[in-house]
Amino acid sequence: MRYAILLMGAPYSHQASHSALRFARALVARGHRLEAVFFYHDGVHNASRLAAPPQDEPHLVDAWTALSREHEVSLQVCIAAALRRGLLDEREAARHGKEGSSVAAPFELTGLGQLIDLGTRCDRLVTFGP
Amino acid sequence: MRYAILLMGAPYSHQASHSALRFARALVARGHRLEAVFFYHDGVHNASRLAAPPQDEPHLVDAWTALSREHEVSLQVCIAAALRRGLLDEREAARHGKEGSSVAAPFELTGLGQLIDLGTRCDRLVTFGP
Amino acid sequence: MLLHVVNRSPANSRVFEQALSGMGPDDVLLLIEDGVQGALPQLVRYFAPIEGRLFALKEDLEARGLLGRCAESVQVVDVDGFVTLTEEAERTVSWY
Amino acid sequence: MLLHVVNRSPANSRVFEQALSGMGPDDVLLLIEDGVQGALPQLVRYFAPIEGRLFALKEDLEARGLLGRCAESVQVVDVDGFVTLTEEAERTVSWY
Amino acid sequence: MHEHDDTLRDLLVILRHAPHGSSWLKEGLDAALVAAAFGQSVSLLFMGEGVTALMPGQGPGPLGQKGTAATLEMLEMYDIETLLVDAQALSALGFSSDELMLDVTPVSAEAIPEALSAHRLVLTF
Amino acid sequence: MHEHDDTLRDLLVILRHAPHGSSWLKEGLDAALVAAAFGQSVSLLFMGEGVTALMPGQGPGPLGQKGTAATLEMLEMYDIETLLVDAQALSALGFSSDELMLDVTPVSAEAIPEALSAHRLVLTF
Repeated sequence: MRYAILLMGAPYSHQASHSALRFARALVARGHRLEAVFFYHDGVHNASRLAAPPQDEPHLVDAWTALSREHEVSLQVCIAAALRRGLLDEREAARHGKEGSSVAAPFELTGLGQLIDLGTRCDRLVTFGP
Repeated sequence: MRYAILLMGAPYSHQASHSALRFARALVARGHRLEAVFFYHDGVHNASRLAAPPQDEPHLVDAWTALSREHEVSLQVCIAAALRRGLLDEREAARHGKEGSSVAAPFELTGLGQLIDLGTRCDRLVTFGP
Repeated sequence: MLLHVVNRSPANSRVFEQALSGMGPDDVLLLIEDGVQGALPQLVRYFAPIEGRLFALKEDLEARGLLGRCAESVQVVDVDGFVTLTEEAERTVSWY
Repeated sequence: MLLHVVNRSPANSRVFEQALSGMGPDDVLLLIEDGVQGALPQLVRYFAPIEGRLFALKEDLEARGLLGRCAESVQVVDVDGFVTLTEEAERTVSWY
Repeated sequence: MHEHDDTLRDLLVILRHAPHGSSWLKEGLDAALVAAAFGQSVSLLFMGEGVTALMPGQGPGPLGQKGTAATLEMLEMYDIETLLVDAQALSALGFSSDELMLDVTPVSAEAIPEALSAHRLVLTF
Repeated sequence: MHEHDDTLRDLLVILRHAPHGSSWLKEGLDAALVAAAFGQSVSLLFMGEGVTALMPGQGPGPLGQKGTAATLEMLEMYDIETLLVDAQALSALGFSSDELMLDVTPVSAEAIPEALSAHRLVLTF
């Protein structure tokens, strides 16, 4: 089946990100296709390339990146939720006159329409909240 | 009296930041001294210089900066809570091999010891949680 | 006397129970943010054990269209009154 | 059949009430994260209306030292079982 | 494959949070508006504290922010007309449906599962 | 000025969250450890779901992260020996204090306000 995940919990504050990653790994291992993870509400912080967790804790950004690379999972970040929370790619940083950016590939800033589209295209959408 | 505020809610997700700012303004207007605001848990996101809220919404980073300047309020961000959440100043960015930084003056990364010190030195500590 | 602050509604959360169990006989409780719902006549019964010692923040009631709907037993204070409560209380404990 | 997922403990939160009120007669409920506390014999009574349709996630029970302590009426599934439940259910609704 | 049962509506957005206290209500409404703008049939279900979103006479937040009342008034423009309200939550707060700022349909506890089953996608906020 | 009543202990940290589900427990414990390292007299009070922090036999989290059980075992090294547990929360979960991983003092509902009054600073997590 084709799955999508909606993640709304902040990493390092709630278990939501851990649960979503564990679920994602399990579903691809069972032969399903994970089309995308959509990050909304505080879930957008999962996309921060600046996160520097202690060495003995899981590095969530790296874990998402590996998942995306290994299984061609698109990582879509709600742009409206992201901008107000300080998650910018280079284009948005330039547009808002900020130096530097906090979101890097494979995460991509996108609109809420993508979430609706995923909900329509995929067989299953599973939400992980904080 | 000498006050300190402990803020643990994320901006743009919970009212905690708004409540804390309103309370801060009211207490200095009544002649009290606000020594510091300490940002912990998701409250550290209040220090993000990259936040780009829509024009018709309050800009919380600017509001904290103005409060700090007008009333000499120290803005202290728990470094351990900040690093894992992607809030870095230039020194920490260099130390962790990240390009760019997300925390700028007047916010300063500091240890939890500062919170304990504020709790001891100030007459009142008021917490705003999410 | 301690000031306790609750920012969640008793309709959704059990945090108010923790606040109540932490309150001594002279302590007072202030409802702020979504917590101001607790000042509604239908919900104020959860705070029966501290009748006369329950406050709600005026600005947060107003923003939610609830200012005229509080139970009579609730004392409405504005943010200056909030500051006064923190002055009077030896310390403030927040339940969120 | 819908799958409902709850990640908060009935000891602190009233979210489980919302989940229960959203459940049809064939729907099932999976407890994950802090929600697995609801599988304890003292708390499982909150889920009496859906007896036989209550699941709890094994890995989250284990991490909390609760695996051997579940009520007998609760069906323990691992994360593969979680995926299976989402396959079987027409859709999944999360309550957090 | 996804079942395309024509008797199903597209999206149910469940709103369980009060205005001003958090961004949940606003972010849930945004999702509903976007889906409607894409031509989907969208229903809203207000549950728990979410019913307070419908109180008349709401004002701006502590720093002057708008809140969500203005967004609710735009729902009709987006053809979002199915507004369900958990009758039990409403009476728990002491409100009646005719004093709310919009025309809503109170639903009994038994009808809530039906609402969930009648939509292809359910999002909770 | 701050009253420096010598009968007061310095800090009470109230822990109200379960392990693994969020960072609240860890961040509360970190505050307690830092205060103790600064020479302050620190007490902990486990309330609500926070009492599950004391369950024996906890394991790592979903991605292998440590959890908080190891931190709790270090409390004694930091001279944090006053561990209070809300007796009512404990019995609501069906646990007895003697099956917990540390020696704790169950406190009745009436004694909790006393604990709050007996400390110069109270932090809730």
